[in-house]
Amino acid sequence: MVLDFFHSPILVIIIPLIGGFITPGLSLVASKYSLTKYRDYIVFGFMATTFLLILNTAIQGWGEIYVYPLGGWEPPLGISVVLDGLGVFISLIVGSISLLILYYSLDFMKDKKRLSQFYTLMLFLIAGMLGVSYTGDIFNLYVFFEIMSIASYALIAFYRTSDSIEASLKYIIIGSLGTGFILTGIVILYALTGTLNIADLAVRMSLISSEGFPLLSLLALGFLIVGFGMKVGMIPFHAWLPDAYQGAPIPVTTIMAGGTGIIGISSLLRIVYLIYGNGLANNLLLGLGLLTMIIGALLALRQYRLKRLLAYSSISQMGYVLFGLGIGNSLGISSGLYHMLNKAIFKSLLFLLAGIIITRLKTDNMKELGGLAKKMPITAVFFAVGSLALVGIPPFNGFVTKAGIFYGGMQAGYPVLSTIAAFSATLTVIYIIRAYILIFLGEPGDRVKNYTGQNNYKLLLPAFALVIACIVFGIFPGLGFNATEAAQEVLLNPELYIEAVFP
Amino acid sequence: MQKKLALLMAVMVGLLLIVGIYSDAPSYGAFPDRPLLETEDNTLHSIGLPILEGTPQSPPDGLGVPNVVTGVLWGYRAYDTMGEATVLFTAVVSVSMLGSHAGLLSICKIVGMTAIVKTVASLLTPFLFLFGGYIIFYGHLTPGGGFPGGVIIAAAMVLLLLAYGVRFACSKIGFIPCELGEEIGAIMIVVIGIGGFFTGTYFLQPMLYFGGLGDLLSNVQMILLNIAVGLKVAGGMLIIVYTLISSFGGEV
Amino acid sequence: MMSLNFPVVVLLFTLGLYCILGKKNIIKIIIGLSIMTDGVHLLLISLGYRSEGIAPIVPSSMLENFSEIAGLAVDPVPQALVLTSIVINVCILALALSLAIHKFRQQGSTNVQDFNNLKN
Amino acid sequence: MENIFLNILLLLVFLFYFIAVLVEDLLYSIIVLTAGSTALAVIFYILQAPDIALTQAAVGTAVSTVLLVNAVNKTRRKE
Repeated sequence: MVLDFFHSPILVIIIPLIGGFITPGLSLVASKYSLTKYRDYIVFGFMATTFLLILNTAIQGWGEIYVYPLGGWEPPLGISVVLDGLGVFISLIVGSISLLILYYSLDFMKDKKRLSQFYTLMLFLIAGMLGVSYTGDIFNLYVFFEIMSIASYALIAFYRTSDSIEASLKYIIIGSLGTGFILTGIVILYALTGTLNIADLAVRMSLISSEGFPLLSLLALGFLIVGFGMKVGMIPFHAWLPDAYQGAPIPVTTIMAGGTGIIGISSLLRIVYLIYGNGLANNLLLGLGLLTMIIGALLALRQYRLKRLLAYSSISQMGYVLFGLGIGNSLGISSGLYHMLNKAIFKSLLFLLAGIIITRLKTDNMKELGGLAKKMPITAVFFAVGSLALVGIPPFNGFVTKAGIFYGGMQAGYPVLSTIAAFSATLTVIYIIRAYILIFLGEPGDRVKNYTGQNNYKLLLPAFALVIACIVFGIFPGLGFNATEAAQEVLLNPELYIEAVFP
Repeated sequence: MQKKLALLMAVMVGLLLIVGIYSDAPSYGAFPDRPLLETEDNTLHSIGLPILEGTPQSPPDGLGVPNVVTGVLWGYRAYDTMGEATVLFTAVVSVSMLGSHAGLLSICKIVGMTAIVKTVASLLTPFLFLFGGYIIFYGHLTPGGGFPGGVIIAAAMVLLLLAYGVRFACSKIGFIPCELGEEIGAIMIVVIGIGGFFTGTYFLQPMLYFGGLGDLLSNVQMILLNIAVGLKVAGGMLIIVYTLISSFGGEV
Repeated sequence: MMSLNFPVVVLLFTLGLYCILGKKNIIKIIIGLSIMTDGVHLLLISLGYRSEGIAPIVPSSMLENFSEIAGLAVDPVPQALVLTSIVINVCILALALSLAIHKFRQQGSTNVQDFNNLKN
Repeated sequence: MENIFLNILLLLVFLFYFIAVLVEDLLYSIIVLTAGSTALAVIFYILQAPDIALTQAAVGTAVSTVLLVNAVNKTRRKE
């Protein structure tokens, strides 16, 4: 069944929004007649519809750039939804991860209180992410970014324990400072060019910068990089990220690791490459990426809390993505984009498994765990697959992209930096093997000895899907490179984007 | 130490900003011109200029409303405004998630103010309601619109709340009407947007236009959208205020 | 006479940034956020100003020849942007304050340096 | 003439906000902040943005103040 393509880009954003709007009322009715189970299924149905629409849009609009002017106002005046390769790629990642996580939380969250707010905010978070990835207007990007951010601030505090409130408070301060910086950058861009459409900005910025970029435009770039850097947890601004990941419920942690971080980087990417062109910010991204990957890995080495370790590892993997994108040649960019996909897959897998371990054993302190491999064999195997993918061992998916980033760096003439990046991969090996030994091998702790429990296959199903994805993308790396081709083309040739918006 | 470092960083950012603004930004008061964009064969201006020209024209060239800001909000950038309404909805849901309101209202102390304040507040409130309603309905003709109108209505209730205490205010307009108003407003915006699929071509396309620049009923869609966002904002702001005051064992 | 818009904008931005980075009281930090965004709003409105301009609303005396408004009025786009941004900031303010109250009730402190439970 | 008035208001806004940051008592700080907010609304009106002036007046003086005072009430008054 193929739906009419014409409206589907906007429906992708509208449907989760409608879902979010009606969920509070729906759950009021549902709790009156004690039918809350069906409320959860309806929410999942909204997400499934959204996912189908994303697939439909991706299949039909593959390789093209599709412009949907909202309200019928032509691009420079009104807001338009622009579906380019990058947007489609990001929305596919975000959509599939969100679908799996909502399925996971149907079972994971079922005994919790305040579920109506949880699902409402979850749908808004997803709508915000999709809105950011599809938009063609820079202020609209800010608005949807805020929807996403506010939903995630609240979701982190969902348990209302001291830890999660603290994490949320830290995130709301740093995140609001970041979005304030993004807003300032956007305002400065409007001051310089008098427009908000991304394609129009690119045209006008190329006119302005014909004799070198003026100081104010560089300042705007600085504000935007710092702002988005605060939101994705680049190294000097990373303080909130481990806390937030530790304090949040597992589905939220997973969606933040697999979704919002990617959205932050892709928005930064779109702005840097489309508006400022390839080459201006590359060295900055390269440096920040290198710093992020090494310091993230070093900090991960001394963690004993599983969620915190995975959070630092997430920062470190973000560094690889930034490094690959900063290289600036086609191999580097496509490997960086592909690494985003891979990071989303294996990080989500590891977090989902961490969630299973934490709910069963009621702790995520690795000193108290140990010898879990006998008690939870399936989880152990899946975790091994995730760890191997994270490290980059050939049959799994991390290898291709790390190698691609390394060779891309060599090609572009950064042999020293690439070697340092490869060295930091060994740090990854150390911390993940240490974690695996502490959790699954060795002497079982008291909690593990006393543990008796059954596997919950409903929780393992999404993890299984992600394991399959790890193996498939590892054995057929061409799949991923095909998917990133359109995105990489748009980033390297902004003319394509501009021509599509202004025919 | 931390304060000095913070001051240093803030001052550095400020210095960069002021140097940048004075060297490259258009000077104060020179609106349509963008100095950096003016070359021999280019006369690019801010997009505000074509919007100013277009908005008072009747559809499909413009929106047919005299208030250009409302025109931008509900015409050219209606999608942004929908996003803004969603931000408010998200915040309301978040705040009510953090403080559970339902059971706590009963333990709030009834603390009012003096009789003078009560009298003034009860006299002022109806006028504020009327003013808010006027601002919502005439939002496309005169300054204002759904958002300021909604906030003014919420502020009127806040005045009542401050004078008589939160339980009195809740007995006048409680949580349920606020939540209903919010939901109805939000869904109305989306439904009007989807209506654009059928009457026009695109989402949020203007429709329901009956001519006559400056007439109250010229652009009915805009009135509906203003009412929707007014309901939503009034309801949402009241829920936020009620929840923050009544939960966490509070008193006002 | 020179107009002080841009210097005051930068001063407000600096003040807000200093307040966020340097102060330790959580409510002061939240106040700093609102000061910083107020500065950005003032910058936006100042950018759209036209000397001797009128508000971007067609006055009733000009309804017949409304096309003249384009030569007279100030920029409407920044005003719409500021309206959106004000709402967003109120939302962040409300959420941040409710989190701060919650944290105070759990820990009895409004100093951000005491908020360090989440270390290993 | 209008320009001088505008400049005085701008300086006033900065002064109010500066005091709001400096003062140790949070309740005073919020009251001064509200005064600055009101002055900012007047500035918006002078800069020909009546819509923003209305919104800033309603939000800055009513809603944010109530929220902030409520928060201070429930936490600590001194910084």
